[in-house]
Amino acid sequence: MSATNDAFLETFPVTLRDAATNWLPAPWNWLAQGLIAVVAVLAIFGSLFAILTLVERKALGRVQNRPGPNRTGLPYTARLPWLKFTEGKIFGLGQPMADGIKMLTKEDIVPREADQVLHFIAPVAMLAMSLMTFAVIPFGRNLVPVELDASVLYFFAAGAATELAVFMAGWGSRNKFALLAAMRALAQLISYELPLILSFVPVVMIAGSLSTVGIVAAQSSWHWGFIPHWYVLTPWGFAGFLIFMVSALAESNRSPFDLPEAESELIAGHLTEYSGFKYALFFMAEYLGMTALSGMAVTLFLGGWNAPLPFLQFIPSYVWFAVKLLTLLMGFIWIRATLPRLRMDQLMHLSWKFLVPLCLVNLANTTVWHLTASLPLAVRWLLCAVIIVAPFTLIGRSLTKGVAPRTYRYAE
Amino acid sequence: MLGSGLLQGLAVTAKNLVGSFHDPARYTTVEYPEVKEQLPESFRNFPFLVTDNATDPMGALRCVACQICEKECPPQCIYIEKSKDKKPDATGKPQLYPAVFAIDTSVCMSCQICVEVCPFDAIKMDQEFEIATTDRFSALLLNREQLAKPNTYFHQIRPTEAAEVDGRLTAERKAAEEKAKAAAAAKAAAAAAPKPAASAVPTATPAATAPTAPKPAAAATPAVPTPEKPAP
Amino acid sequence: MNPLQLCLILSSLLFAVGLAAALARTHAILVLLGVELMLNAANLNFIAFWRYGPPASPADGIMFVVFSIAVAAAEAAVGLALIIAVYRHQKNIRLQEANRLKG
Amino acid sequence: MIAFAVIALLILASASLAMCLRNLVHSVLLLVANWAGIAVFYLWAGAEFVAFAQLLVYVGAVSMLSLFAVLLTRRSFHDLDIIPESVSRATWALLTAGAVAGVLIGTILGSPFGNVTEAAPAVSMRQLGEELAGTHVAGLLVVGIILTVALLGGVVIASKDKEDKS
Repeated sequence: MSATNDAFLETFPVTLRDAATNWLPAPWNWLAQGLIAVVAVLAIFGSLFAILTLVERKALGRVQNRPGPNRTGLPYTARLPWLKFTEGKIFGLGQPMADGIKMLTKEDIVPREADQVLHFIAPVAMLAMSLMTFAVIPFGRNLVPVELDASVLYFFAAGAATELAVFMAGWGSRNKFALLAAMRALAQLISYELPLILSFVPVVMIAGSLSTVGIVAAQSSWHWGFIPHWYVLTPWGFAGFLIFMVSALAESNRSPFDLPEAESELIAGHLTEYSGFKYALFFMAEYLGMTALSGMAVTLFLGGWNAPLPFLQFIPSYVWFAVKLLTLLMGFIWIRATLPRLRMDQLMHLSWKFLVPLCLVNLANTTVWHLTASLPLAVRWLLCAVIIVAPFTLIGRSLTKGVAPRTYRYAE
Repeated sequence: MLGSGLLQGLAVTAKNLVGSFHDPARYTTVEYPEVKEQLPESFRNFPFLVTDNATDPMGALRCVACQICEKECPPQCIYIEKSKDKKPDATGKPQLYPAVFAIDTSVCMSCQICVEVCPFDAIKMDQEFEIATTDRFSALLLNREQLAKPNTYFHQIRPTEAAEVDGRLTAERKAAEEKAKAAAAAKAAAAAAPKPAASAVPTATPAATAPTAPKPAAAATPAVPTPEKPAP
Repeated sequence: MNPLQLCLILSSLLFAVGLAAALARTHAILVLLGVELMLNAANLNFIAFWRYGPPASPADGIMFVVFSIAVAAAEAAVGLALIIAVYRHQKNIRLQEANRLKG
Repeated sequence: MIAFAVIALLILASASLAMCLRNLVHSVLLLVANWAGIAVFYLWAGAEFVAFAQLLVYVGAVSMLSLFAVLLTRRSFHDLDIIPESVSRATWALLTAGAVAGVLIGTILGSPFGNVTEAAPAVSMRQLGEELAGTHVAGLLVVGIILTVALLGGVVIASKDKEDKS
């Protein structure tokens, strides 16, 4: 590990930052480093958001037997010789830019009766809160914008504030549909906050740390040199990871939990009265929230920036983080392409009757894991797997009781 | 177990996603302006006028301005003015022709009734669908020159029906010629033997109008279009 | 004036604001929120003493506040549930009118 | 000290404004700002854990509770504009509060606090956790029970009575 610690590529971002700021006097130096971190996060995740919208539309298209957006090119690219074959379309890479220009130039409509201040603050607060969550994610070795002792707590404290933004959007619009949908959205966000937080408590317990850096460090070794110590590879970690991802789907209002926005059923939920740039801000906040939650899942369960195998450590840590993050984001898109939207009561049942009890069982499971440290790994693993799979099957069976494929008597 | 259905669904979409890159059956989209799908033969859009001579379309319109289509058109989008003079048609017989033939495509509902009632196979349904214009009044009112399209074009868009129509027309012409020949022969015979002439003349009269006579049967054919093979 | 005093003055002002709200307003929710403010002022004091006070066990002040926040959350939950119950009963939540013991 | 002044201003201004406004939703949202300001104060004082707990509990949970309560106890948008209180009541309340504040501030200024410790006490998260699950474990359990009871109590109180048909 120490061999890779000071490899050129590994330390390159930090070296670059230090080279840019070291000539400044002491307090300014620190401030400039912070600013650089902020700008880097904004630039990288802003462009990731742009690309993600395109990738999502393309992947959804592929799943539905169509190519997705592939026309919008960028000006002058047709003149580049190595891009000539695309005829200026470059596989629709210009689409995010076109979308952005469209959003920016659209009319920004504020209802006359709306609460002007709240209507304005809501999207800004939403985006600010989802950007703030990026501050504590370790993107690579030595690449964490702010190193806090309780950074996991910070992450979820900042994330909790998005609920307020949703409320402000719904109430500030002075539209009864927006308000009702905001209430539904809040009910969803609050219900899934609980399993979200309970699902990572085992990780905090086992790692013995509330700091993301500490949690990543706790996952940075290998059993017998090839099985990584990632928490997702333990029974409780796997269950926690699944629960975390399901809750993250719900928290970021993604399909199949996109009831708050449900374009086809409720106009657009709390976004009904938003247009133009403010809508774009909400959209961006949604994607950034999804990215941040995926980043957190990578950090908590998938070993953060650690390489999966020791001999792969020559690849810089931030590349590993990016690979894992993108995999999870693709998973989000894949799920969106597959699953239909839940009904409101199913949504609530899933959280309160399934995820929360499973989280509590998982907590007990983690203590079993912790207390049986003397047993051989396989025995321990099997024991914990049984402890979590049995309630999963039982609760799942009670949840799906009486549910069967529908039979149509008259529509033969 | 709970979740197995979800996994099955995820497998289906994953197969589609991966398959769309190598399996044409899973990637059925045709990228339209560059690639155009073969239209089914029975696809129809707006009517056009069949002309037998591609070099002189106005001279060889099959339309004789009988105005049946104008009368039958449910939304009344056809407007015809008869010519004052007569022109020889494809067989050389002098016929009236439409001095003005206009179809308002903004009104036309593509019902194909004009095609079905036309006794001369002069109006057929076109397959041209890229008809968007920037002017919704004059540009959508198609006149005679815009409507006239050669018979070869008809063969191109609907080979089956065109062949059938052509076959019928030649058969009718041949029959008419034979009838006319027979009538001429009968006349000659009648001239030779004046007595039975009285019985020969009534049979000759329908023979002269032979091209129109079997129309009721012919008109039924386009109404029941030949079953199309689905486009591959 | 040392920073401890400044913090204490801040918290007493906050306490006074909460008190004034709890006394002056008749809307039950605002009264409850005034009480919340007073609780928060007390928490501010704990932290101020933990930060600037004579050194004791390093985690004591924080422990106080953690427990206090937990209890405050319970208090808010029950209080707001009570307000909803009162509203269902008398169709408004003006405290002067909530003067009957019998339903 | 500048940071402290800004934080104090944020806390006091949002609190007093919240308590004066007519519009209840605005009041609650301003109070949320106030709670966030208090969290910032904790951060400034070096109590990270408490600051995040404050954010999670107050900004995340209590604010939502209050907003739901506000929305559940009104019948139209205009119900929110609550009727102004009588002048005498407000005057007396302000006088009382002012007196309390005066007494408190006077006492604070008059008390000898001696030297303050300049360095913030260093508490690691691990230490906190060990204290919480060691020395204070009884308190932790009691808080857990209180929270559970409060949850159940809240549900019972706020749920509709069976015979109440309205």
